Amino acid sequence: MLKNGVLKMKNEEQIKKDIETTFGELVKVHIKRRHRIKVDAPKNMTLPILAYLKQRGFHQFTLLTCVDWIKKGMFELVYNLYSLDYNVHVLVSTHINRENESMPTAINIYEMAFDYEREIHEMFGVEFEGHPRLGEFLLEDWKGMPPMRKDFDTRAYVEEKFNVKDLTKELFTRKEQPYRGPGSNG
Amino acid sequence: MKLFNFSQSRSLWMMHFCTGCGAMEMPPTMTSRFDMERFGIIPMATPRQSDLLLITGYLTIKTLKRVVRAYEQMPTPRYVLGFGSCTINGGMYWDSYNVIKKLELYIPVDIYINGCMPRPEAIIDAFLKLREMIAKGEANAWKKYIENYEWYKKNQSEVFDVEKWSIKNEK
Amino acid sequence: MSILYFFLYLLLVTVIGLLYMGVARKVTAHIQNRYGPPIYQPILDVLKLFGKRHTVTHGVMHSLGPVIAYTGIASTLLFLPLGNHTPLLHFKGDLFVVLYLLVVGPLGMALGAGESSNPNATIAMARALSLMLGYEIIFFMATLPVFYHYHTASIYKVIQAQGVFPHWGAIIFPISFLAALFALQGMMGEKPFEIAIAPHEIASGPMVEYGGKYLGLLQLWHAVGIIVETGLLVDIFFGPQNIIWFFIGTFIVFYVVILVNAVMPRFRIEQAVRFYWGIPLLLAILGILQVYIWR
Amino acid sequence: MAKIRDFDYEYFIGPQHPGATGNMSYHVWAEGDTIIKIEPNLGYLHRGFEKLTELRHWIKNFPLILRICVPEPDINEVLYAMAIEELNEIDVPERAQYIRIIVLELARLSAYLLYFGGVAGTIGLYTVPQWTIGDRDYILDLFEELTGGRVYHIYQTIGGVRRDIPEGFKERVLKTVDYLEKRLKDYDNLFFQHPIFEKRAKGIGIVDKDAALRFSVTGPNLRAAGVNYDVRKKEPYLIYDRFQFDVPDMYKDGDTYSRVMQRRYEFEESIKIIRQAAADMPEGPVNIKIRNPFEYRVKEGSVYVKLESSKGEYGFYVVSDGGVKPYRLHVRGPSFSHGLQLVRHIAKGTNIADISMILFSLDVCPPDAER
Repeated sequence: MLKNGVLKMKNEEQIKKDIETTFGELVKVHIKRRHRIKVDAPKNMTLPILAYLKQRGFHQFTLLTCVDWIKKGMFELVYNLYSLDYNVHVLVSTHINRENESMPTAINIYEMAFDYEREIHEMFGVEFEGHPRLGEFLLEDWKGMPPMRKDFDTRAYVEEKFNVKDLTKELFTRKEQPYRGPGSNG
Repeated sequence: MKLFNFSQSRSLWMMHFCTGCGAMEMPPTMTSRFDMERFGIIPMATPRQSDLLLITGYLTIKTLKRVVRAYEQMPTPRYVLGFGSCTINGGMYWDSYNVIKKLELYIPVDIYINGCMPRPEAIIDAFLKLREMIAKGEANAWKKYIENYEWYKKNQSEVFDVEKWSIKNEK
Repeated sequence: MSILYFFLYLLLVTVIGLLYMGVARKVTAHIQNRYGPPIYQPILDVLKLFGKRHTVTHGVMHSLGPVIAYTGIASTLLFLPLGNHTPLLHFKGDLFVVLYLLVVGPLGMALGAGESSNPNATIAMARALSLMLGYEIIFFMATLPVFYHYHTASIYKVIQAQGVFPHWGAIIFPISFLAALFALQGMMGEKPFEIAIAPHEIASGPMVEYGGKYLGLLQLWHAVGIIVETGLLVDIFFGPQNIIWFFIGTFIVFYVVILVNAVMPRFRIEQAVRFYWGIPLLLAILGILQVYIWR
Repeated sequence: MAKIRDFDYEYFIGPQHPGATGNMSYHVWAEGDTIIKIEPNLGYLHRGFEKLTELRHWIKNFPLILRICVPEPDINEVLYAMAIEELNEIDVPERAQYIRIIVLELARLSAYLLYFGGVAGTIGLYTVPQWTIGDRDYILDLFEELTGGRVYHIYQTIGGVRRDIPEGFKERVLKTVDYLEKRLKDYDNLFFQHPIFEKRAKGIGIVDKDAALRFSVTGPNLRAAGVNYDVRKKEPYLIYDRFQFDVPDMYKDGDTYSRVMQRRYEFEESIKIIRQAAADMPEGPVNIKIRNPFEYRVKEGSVYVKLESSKGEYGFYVVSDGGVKPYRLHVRGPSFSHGLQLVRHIAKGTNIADISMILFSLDVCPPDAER
């Protein structure tokens, strides 16, 4: 992937320098490889960085994703922005507490964040302050823990909800009951 | 009666409802290579006009609500074809929190095709089998639904709120 | 006796209309590189639909809609000669009755579809009725020269007047005939004027809430409609001297219609109406001018 | 939903509707024939893929991951393999790269054929889907010969492809491609140059350059809006930088017609790539040996990989904690941006008759948005 060498990464270097000079030392910028920059930012500086990058020509809001670091008790929110001019993805990453912490919404900067934030809210239970409609998105009538959290056990949920206990047991205990070939009842 | 069974078996209108990825093999089955229409099977736009409901693959809970409604809107006799492994036991999605596992628990199924996804040949084979069953008067799963209505409703209520999603509550 | 005769007549037309539908499906399938269903497929479809045990209705008008449509089209058969024999009823000016009765079908559908309160059906009926604005005028204007030429407004008289080959309406008034063909495409609801049914937009339109027996009746309406609409054109422009001539004529006209249907996408409604008020209207006016100059 | 204005109709397109692009629904408020508000409703196909991948070993995810996107499943496999290869810094054998290119481009052709059929079907030209989908089967036959499956292939693996191409396969690919190129003329006559199609598609559902940037439009839809951007050119993944192909830029209006025609010309470019890849393919191994796939570990880190699918930019964000299973996998489907916010914007003020064609022309495929 790095075949073209480091010499051609002028854009990346430039953006890194600009972000660092504008936002100071609290923001850490890594060039991961060509076309990819990762920015680790504290929560209160994330939106200013997004606004700054949009002004710099990062028009495309490619992705907003969330990673559940359950051991650290944190959610990592990753805003993935892209500029057609620089041909660079900037992944702005920030950490918030798993419980009782919300994130200000980014829809005033990027309209496209609207549905991504709805999805993250539904799947992880992250609150986005100021979002007009954080309701049902993909799931309907969902009760209980948001499913994408690491402590949600989908197999236990399935066993309880769908009345298929025999089936899941069969799959879980396959090691003890080796397959004896066609025709056998084992 | 016999004449009706015969004409019913030769003219199956299926509902145009792609519930899952199995719907991907429907276009080849419908179109010039496999040409489903030569058996009198054509897609229809609304449940009122159709006889055959294809559950093409996995059903999420959200789709199941719509499927049950569409199924109840279809005029009897109506037939259900379970399509792919996902309708039999969940298939690839056996541990997914949003996909139902056994279709039989929620609506009666006349015939299943296994495989993920079934080939067009398998689909046509199933259609021919269903046609035979109808002509003999054996495809009576729709009667099961009427007779065991309570049982199906009970199963449905385990995965979603039946009251909220019944047709009666619409306006 | 004549009532029995009429029912036989209706049965014949219905069955042949259904076979025409089967031919249409077969021909379309061949154009699409397919084998297609057997020709008798629509008959099986209708038998099946009438055998359906349980259908839902949305009120009296919803049930009456298909009945009105079917009786409307069936009663046109009273005036429409299949070839050169006397129809059950004929008088001076029965053309106007036929043109009027042709509107009864869509109106019946409109009443029925409106009752279902399904937005798809409502949109579809609005489209169907505004499309009628397009083709009805053209069709009337296109047939006018023929009737003017033969000094009668009775279909039966026109057929008798046309007689043998060179005196056909289509030969004398080719421009009007062309305009009538355009109008026929819309009258039959085939593409590019299929906007009222348009499954991809409004889920088969007016039929959206009809199932079972009602849909079966609508299929019969369509089947008789094929014969009546193509037959009207054949009667006026080809003057068929016997029943075989009549059916060959209708078949050829119908064949042309389905060939066009197979390779055309559908117009949007305002495009369709605008299309009708363009070239076909011009042709119809030219046809009238021709008869004026002829005199 | 609050009443926004006095409207005539409030109705649904989908989930059971021929005009919906797969199993999704749109809630439409219309005044007469004009749409004043549209609200997409997703979730009919949500299977929780991202959760399921976290429960399976890296290698076991291959059969699962490709089921995300049905019309073009291979991109999922390739992307997933690319993500692992990037994290573990694996060099993929040359021959495997060429095979991947051929598979990807064949999948693109098949997706485009489906697309042409879909768009033609929405305006009632039912002969085109019958032809294109029939022709698509020739590509599926090739896939069947190569992998054993018509639609789902499970052909990619970590560091290459599962097995070498069979004997004479290249010739059959070229033969099929020649046939498709010839057929394109027929499609031109029947569909692309059809006056009624032009009349209906021109000026409908315009996504201009500003809107395209604002709504993160990618892929052919972006190129039809006049931005000449292709991931294959700008950030060449695999070995796309070795092939000569153009990115068509004749169409700049961003309307439905441009979007369809853009794909029609890209179809020819894909054929070019396949021909070159088949001609240049070197000999050699097609995969690397992995000792125990169930103990296969991926180095800690996160990566965003993307490629150009037939619908737009398709991306995977993969996080590994150094274990035997993925820690997090987020799929960025192009339909997520095309089918939701963009439709809310461009469908306003269009005719009900056109909405289905606009949706199909954007190539909205709900499974990759819902996963």
